[in-house]
Amino acid sequence: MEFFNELLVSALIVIGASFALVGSYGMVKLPDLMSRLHAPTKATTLGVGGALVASMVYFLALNGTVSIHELLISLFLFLTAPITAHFLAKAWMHSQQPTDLPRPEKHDWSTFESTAHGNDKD
Amino acid sequence: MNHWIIAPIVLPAIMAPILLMAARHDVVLARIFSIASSVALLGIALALTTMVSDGIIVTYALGNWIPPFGIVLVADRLSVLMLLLTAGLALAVLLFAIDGSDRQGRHFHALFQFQLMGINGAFLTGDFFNLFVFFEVLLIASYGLMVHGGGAARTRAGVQYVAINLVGSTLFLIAVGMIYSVAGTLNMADLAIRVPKIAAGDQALLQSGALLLLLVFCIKAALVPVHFWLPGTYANAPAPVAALFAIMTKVGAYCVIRLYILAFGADAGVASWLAAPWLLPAALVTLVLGMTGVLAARRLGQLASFAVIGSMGMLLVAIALFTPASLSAALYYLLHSTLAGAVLFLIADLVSRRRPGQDDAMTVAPRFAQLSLLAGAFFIAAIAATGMPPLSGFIGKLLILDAARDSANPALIWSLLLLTSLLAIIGFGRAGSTLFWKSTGEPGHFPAAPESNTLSLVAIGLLLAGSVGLTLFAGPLTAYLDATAEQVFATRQYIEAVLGNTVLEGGIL
Amino acid sequence: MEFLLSSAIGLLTAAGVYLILRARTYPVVLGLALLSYATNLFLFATGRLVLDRPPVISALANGYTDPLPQALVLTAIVISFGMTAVIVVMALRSYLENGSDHVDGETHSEDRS
Amino acid sequence: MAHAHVSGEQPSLLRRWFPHPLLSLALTLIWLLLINSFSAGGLLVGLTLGIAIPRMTSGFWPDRPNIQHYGKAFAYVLLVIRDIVVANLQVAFIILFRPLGSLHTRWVCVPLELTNPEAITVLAGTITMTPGTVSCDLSADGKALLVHCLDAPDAEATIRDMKERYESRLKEIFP
Amino acid sequence: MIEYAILYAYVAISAGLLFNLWRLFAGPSTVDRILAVDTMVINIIALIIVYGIQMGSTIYFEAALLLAMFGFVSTVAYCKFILRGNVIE
Amino acid sequence: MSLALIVILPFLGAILPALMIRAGRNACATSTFTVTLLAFLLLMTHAPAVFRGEIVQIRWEWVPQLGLNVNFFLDGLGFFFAGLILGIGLLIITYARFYLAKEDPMGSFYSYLLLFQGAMVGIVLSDNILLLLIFWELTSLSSFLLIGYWKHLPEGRQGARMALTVTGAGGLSMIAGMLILGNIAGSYDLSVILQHKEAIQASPLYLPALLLILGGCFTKSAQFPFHFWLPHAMAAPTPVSAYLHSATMVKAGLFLMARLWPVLAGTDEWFYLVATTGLITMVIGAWIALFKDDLKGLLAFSTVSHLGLITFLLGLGSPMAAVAAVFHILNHATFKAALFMNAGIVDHETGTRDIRKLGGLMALMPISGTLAMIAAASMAGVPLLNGFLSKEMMLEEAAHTAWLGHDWLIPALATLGATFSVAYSFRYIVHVWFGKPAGETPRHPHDPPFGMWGPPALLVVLVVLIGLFPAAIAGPLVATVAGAVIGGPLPDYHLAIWHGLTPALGMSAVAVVVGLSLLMAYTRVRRGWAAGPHPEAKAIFQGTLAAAVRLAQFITHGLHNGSLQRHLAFTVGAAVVVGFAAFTAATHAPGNRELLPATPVAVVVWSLLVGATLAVVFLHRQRLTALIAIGVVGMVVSLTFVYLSAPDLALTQISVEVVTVILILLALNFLPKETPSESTTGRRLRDGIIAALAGIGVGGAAWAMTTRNAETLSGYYLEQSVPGGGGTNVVNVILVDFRGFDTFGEIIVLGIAALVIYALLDGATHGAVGRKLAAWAPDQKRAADRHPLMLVVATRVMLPLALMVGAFIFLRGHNVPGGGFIAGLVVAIALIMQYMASGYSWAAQRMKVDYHVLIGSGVLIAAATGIVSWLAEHPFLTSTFGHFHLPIIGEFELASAMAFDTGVFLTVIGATMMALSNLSRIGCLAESLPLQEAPMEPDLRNANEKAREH
Ligand code: NA
Ligand code: NA
Repeated sequence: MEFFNELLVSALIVIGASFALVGSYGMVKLPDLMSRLHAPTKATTLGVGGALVASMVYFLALNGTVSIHELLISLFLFLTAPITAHFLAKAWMHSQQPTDLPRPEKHDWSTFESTAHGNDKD
Repeated sequence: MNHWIIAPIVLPAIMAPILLMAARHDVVLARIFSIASSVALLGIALALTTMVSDGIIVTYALGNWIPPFGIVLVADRLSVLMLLLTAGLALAVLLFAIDGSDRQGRHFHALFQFQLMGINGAFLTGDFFNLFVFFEVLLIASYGLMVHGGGAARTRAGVQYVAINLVGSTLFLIAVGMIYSVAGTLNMADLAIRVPKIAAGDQALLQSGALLLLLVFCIKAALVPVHFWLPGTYANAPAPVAALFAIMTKVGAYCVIRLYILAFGADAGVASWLAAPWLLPAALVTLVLGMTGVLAARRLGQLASFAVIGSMGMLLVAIALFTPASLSAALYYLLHSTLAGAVLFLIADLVSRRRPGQDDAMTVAPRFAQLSLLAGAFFIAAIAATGMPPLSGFIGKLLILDAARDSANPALIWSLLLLTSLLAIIGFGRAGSTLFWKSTGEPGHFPAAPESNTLSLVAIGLLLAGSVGLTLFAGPLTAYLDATAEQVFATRQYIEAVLGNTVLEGGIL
Repeated sequence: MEFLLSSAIGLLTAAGVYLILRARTYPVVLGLALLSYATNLFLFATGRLVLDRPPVISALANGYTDPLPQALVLTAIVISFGMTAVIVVMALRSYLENGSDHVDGETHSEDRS
Repeated sequence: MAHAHVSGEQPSLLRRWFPHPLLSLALTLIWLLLINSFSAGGLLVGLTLGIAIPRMTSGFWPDRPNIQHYGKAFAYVLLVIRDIVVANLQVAFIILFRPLGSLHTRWVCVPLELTNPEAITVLAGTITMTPGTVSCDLSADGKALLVHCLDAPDAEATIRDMKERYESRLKEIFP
Repeated sequence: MIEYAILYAYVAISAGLLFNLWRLFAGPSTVDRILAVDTMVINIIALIIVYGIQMGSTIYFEAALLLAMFGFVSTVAYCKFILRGNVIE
Repeated sequence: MSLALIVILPFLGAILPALMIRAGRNACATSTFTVTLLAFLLLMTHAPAVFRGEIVQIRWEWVPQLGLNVNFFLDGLGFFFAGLILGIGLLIITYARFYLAKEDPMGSFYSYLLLFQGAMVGIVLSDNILLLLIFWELTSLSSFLLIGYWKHLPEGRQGARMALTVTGAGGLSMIAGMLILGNIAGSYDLSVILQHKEAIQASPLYLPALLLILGGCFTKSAQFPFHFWLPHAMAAPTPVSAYLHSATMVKAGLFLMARLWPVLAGTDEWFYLVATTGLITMVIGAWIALFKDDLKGLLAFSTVSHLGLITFLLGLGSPMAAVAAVFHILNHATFKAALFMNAGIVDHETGTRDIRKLGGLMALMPISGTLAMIAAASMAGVPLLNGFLSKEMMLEEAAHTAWLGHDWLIPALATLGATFSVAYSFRYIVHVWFGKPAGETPRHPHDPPFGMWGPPALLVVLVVLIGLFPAAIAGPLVATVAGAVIGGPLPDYHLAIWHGLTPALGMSAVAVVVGLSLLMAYTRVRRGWAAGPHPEAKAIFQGTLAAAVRLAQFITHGLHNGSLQRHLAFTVGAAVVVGFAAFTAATHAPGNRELLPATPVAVVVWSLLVGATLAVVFLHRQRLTALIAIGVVGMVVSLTFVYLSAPDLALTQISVEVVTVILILLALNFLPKETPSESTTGRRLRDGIIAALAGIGVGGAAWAMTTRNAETLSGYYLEQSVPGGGGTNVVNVILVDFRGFDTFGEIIVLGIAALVIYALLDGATHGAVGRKLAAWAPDQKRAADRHPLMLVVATRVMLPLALMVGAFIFLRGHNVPGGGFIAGLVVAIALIMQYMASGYSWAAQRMKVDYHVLIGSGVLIAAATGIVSWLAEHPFLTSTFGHFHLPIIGEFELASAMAFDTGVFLTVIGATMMALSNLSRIGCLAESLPLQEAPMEPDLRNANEKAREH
């Protein structure tokens, strides 16, 4: 049982760390920002996820209690990672003004067209 | 348990939030609270003065934790004297401020109370990290007061003031770290008994830490070459704030007195009188540069600023001699120069307000309202500031000259002291002659004084009266200051008061 | 480890000092921020470097690091946070008032010292 | 802190104290897990916070949606976790072994049927967390989602996949 | 066995951090740099968790928790700055 | 008592004229006169005692530690001078009443005059040389006011400042001299000092003391080369000139030399310094006087010359010469004061004082002319007048004095001086009163009212009477005074007109003959004089002063150029110098602590820090990038804290980072986004060197301390934390308990920071800045959506979670990492996220809390926690805690430190929110952004509702 626990924890740690590495490597390897955006937001999410699960299992085995902190961390990461990616993409779109974007039917993308009431100064 | 000692800290610390919450929108109420608090502070300071006047040192262990583990407040003659000076100055300055300048921005009174809290804390604490905290309290409040009312020049000077002081704070922490790393304590009295026992191999860290800390205090005390912040700050700060700042430089001086006699004084072994060889030359240069600035000044505010620098040089010369007599003289001069410096800024402000467009520039301009009155006030203030008889500046100067007699290089000190006095006399003469005499011949009139300023004049009068008082009661005062200086030099008494009388024999550690 | 930390403190100090000597308020603010990292680490280091012995009393612990410097650093962090906030806003106000973020408030200038 | 942002008729006492009973329950649970122990005292504190925090923050979430089918929601979560694991493997493979030139990197525009902001957010989040896709922007009318695909040889298939796999499920969960 | 896994994790995450650092320097756009820092935060969270496992202590987890919460806030703030100049409007 | 009253009366009385002027000019003058008269009469009551040779004394302690006491004594010398001062004062007061014009402010004139009078009396009656110094300087100050009385005239102001500068400088020199003298004698009391002649003259400090004291005397008494200020002081109203510059102030120097004569005189040093100076002054003063066309200029230089004469006599050091000096002081006072008043009359009547414009006035103003003739003749040394007598005595002394072995030198020079003296004195008579009228004078002259000519007449009567009956009239006085000066037995002398055919008579005769010939050949002599160089003292003085001011300005403004870069360079440079110097000066041994190994992870993390730091430095011009890089530094620092057993610090650092970043970004919105490149390479190099040294210093210190062991107080905290503080997290217990007072200060700092920020930003919303702000245009393009939907939704979900975490961190802080500060930041950031997502206005509407109140109550709660301890007779912030057991809930702990931490918590939230929300308010004001009702873009709620409506 103990060996199984150790094995599981080790495997999870190794998997998590590997994904972390791959994510960061992708960030170096991929050619443009939008492609690079895929690497870390996914790989690192699982990377941390792996480590967190490893930690939960480890402390469950060690203390016999479920550690909630890890779950909370995962919760926050899952909540925030898409928003982060979304904002990075928007910031990139705004600063690069790409011309090859597909256009939705009636309106442009929110980054370029406002639906808010009132006008900004610029 | 005597809680009066902490009252000078707690009272303004409570008054400020009350001002924030209750009197934020009602300036009259705020003024009443603020004045009431300052009067109470003065009362408390007087009560404390009588408490310590028989030579006992009263300590206050915060949180009931025995020193050196908890923070301790120490009220001795010296710290209480500083409290008294602060309270008196604050009251006069506040009177001046409530004549209108407190309304030029937000939160003047709350910041003012916090400022007093910080200053009082710095004077009372017996722990040098707690001293850092109070430095920060008084500094950050001073940042707010400094830019009170805003304006291009003032905010610009404000940025500089803040930047310099942040560097100072950084240095403070580094110095504290170095000292703690080898002494292992934060309590000043405890430090004093540990310093002589510190291993030879650790002395470099200890001494460079201690001297960097000295540099920090010297920044506050505007000693050359770390005085550069002062002219711009004082000349651009609102007048009552600049006047209050007269005590801030003294905080630096106080810390030098306290720490470098207690912990790095006679009993410090190889680190004995660590500060002296650095302090004295710097103080002499400061004196010369300050008074040169007085001669060079183009505005009255500038003149006052450089007079403050010069007076700090003079003060630190006396401190740097590190004898009871010189310390007594220094304390007298400290009291004097605080009042004299403060009143100059207030007068400069009244002049400036009456000469729209010219302000306090030393230019010839038509007569302005209350010229003779202000000329008279300036004349008296100038007599005090230049150290001409019969006011306190002269007695202070005599005391310092007298104390310098037995120093290593009396001829140099004497000649610099006297020559710089001449520079000051010429500078003040020039300023007064241009602003108050020349202008009477100029055709035209400035509009009458913009607002009632009875309280401002009362404030100026009070400060000048303070200088007169220092003169008249110079006898009993110097006797008291002699006793104060003796007490500061009797470091065993301080250590025993803080740590109990067993430590000197056996030691806690 | 001690060397890594000391050299890091030294580098942060040097970088901070270099930046506070620039002519615009913004680099000065950044420099002050770097300096405060340096001092916080420095003050922290007065407790010496200790691994996995946090000063939290526990039956399982096999020792504790010096808690006092940590408390001091905490105070220092908070204070430098407040100070940074003030100088940032003051720099902003000065910029709005003077129309320039030169530390001496000048609209165009070279070195002046 | 914030006061309840109440409009319309006076709500019932229960409704006022428990504007979001599920949230209160969830928070209490989280509290118990945070303190890593179960005790009456802990429960009391957790309940207090669980009641107080939603009340204090209700102003910041004026139109909190009601999830209709908790079972479907749970199933959706499991599905997404499974997809995330797969996605990570795929992307890892792409990063490590695929030559860059062979990738079909493209933008796609996913038309939306969802109108609930929370639902759209969940969908966009899901898309970002799953294989090689990142939700980049919403159209100004909220009717389309801009998605960047790392490797999508067939754009239409990708769009169809997203809509069927996630959007249709979300339509059921969020009314 | 766990020790080796942890050692591997350290090496892998460290390598990841170095890649992030490279991206921080190389840019080319500011958004790339933000992305680099954001990824760094994630890697550091992983590092802290692995460290916690190694030390057998949960005392460090709140640090990871706060990093997870606030790394996001910084990133959004940077992006919002690029998008709107005004972070809070 | 009455002795002190003589001094005090004029000071007290000085306020009278200022008050009485409202009752009219006569009342004003009368009050001044009365005060002076009173003092004079008081003095006279002591006359019998003084003439009996008694010394009247009064002693009060003032600053005994310093030896500065209010000691007065009255002997012959003091009596003589005090009588002179008060007596001539009475005449001057009378004269001035008529002299001053209607538009002159008479009140202040008399006030200043009385101040001066008091100071003078103080000098001559002081028995304490420090007290004397005070009065000495007071005469400088009050004469400054009197000379500058006509403040609209540049000559008045310049003259006043010149006098102040010269006599002030002399005063300073004298301070030093007196302090040395007192030190040698062991007392500052004159009566003691005068007993120590041997000790003083034997002291190695005798010469410095002498030089310094003479510096004071010579400047005050206008001795060469300090004589130049006196003529310019003549810009004062004539009564002032007559009083100060003939009778009193200029005699102060002489008085002091006479006063200290018993202990200082009689040495070679004294002789060569004093006698030589006096002789030169006598000759040069007389020579210049001869060519002065201004009546008062002539009299001024004449005064210089006569002061030289007296100085010369005192310098001779012989008792006989001292007697002569005393006698001449008396004589000079009488004729010179009369002449000054006379000159004033001429000026008053004719409107000019220029001798070239005057002439033949005798016919028009016979009384004044007669008085002038007699007084001037006395000045020339014409027999039967008092001036003759003392001059004879001087010449007699000169006749047998050798200078460095040359026995002809002094007699020759003395005769020369006397010759010039005759010449200018007769010029005063001949060129003004006789000859043909020189032309039109501005006014038509006639004799003035009695009030104006009466006082000089009185003096002229004295001139004649003393001249005729010296022994009877002046004899006792001179004897008494000379006795006081000499401080021993008087020499054998006779005050008489005829002493037989003495060398002095011959010299006198030569002087009269040559002097008159000089006057006859005046035009030619004058031409010769005009051809020579005439250094204009005023120009030189003012030029020197201006140069000094320029130099001072060059130094001051060059050094203090307002450059922050310079200030900081000096500050850091000083720290580097002090740090290194102190370190190398003391002993240092390398540490022997066992070091921690540097793990590869640590090296990588270290390289992150190095990389990020370098990025900040090298990319600092791209401001956003630099900020991002700083974020990395902060992260690494947090990680370092985690790694090195400081979880609390890590939590704090992480939270603080976020807030700081947001804050800086909010400010950066308005600031330029890039820093221009404006430093020269040299500058960068200099800064680089300073920076490198600072870095090496701090890093080196860190290395030195981390590599050594030390004993600290920490054991106590670890032991006491649980039993004494009730918490297992020692750092937190230190923060809220052991050193809670630090924390109290710390939250106040934070609160103040928020107030300062509020005040700064509030001030930016109105006035000129407010207008600038309103006209502000963004410098970068804007994305279209302000509140992206996904962010809004995510932050709404996160808010309750984050608050939960905040509560958790707060409650657990006493026992595990956490606490009020971190919790406060967590809550604040959670709230700020709402601001970021949904906008300032929308979020602010939902945050009805006034942050002022939050800060205020936080500080008050913390303070109250401290004060509550007072009730239990414990010091401020004494904590208490207990374990309680309640049914159902079970065992729990309550600590008062928690209440304190609540104060911390509230203050932190309040301060952070106040700072951030006010910054964002500014942004909204600048962009005039409208409030969005349901901020979320795209706004699906609205769209959905609209769709439902249709
Ligand atoms: Na960050
Ligand atoms: Na306690």
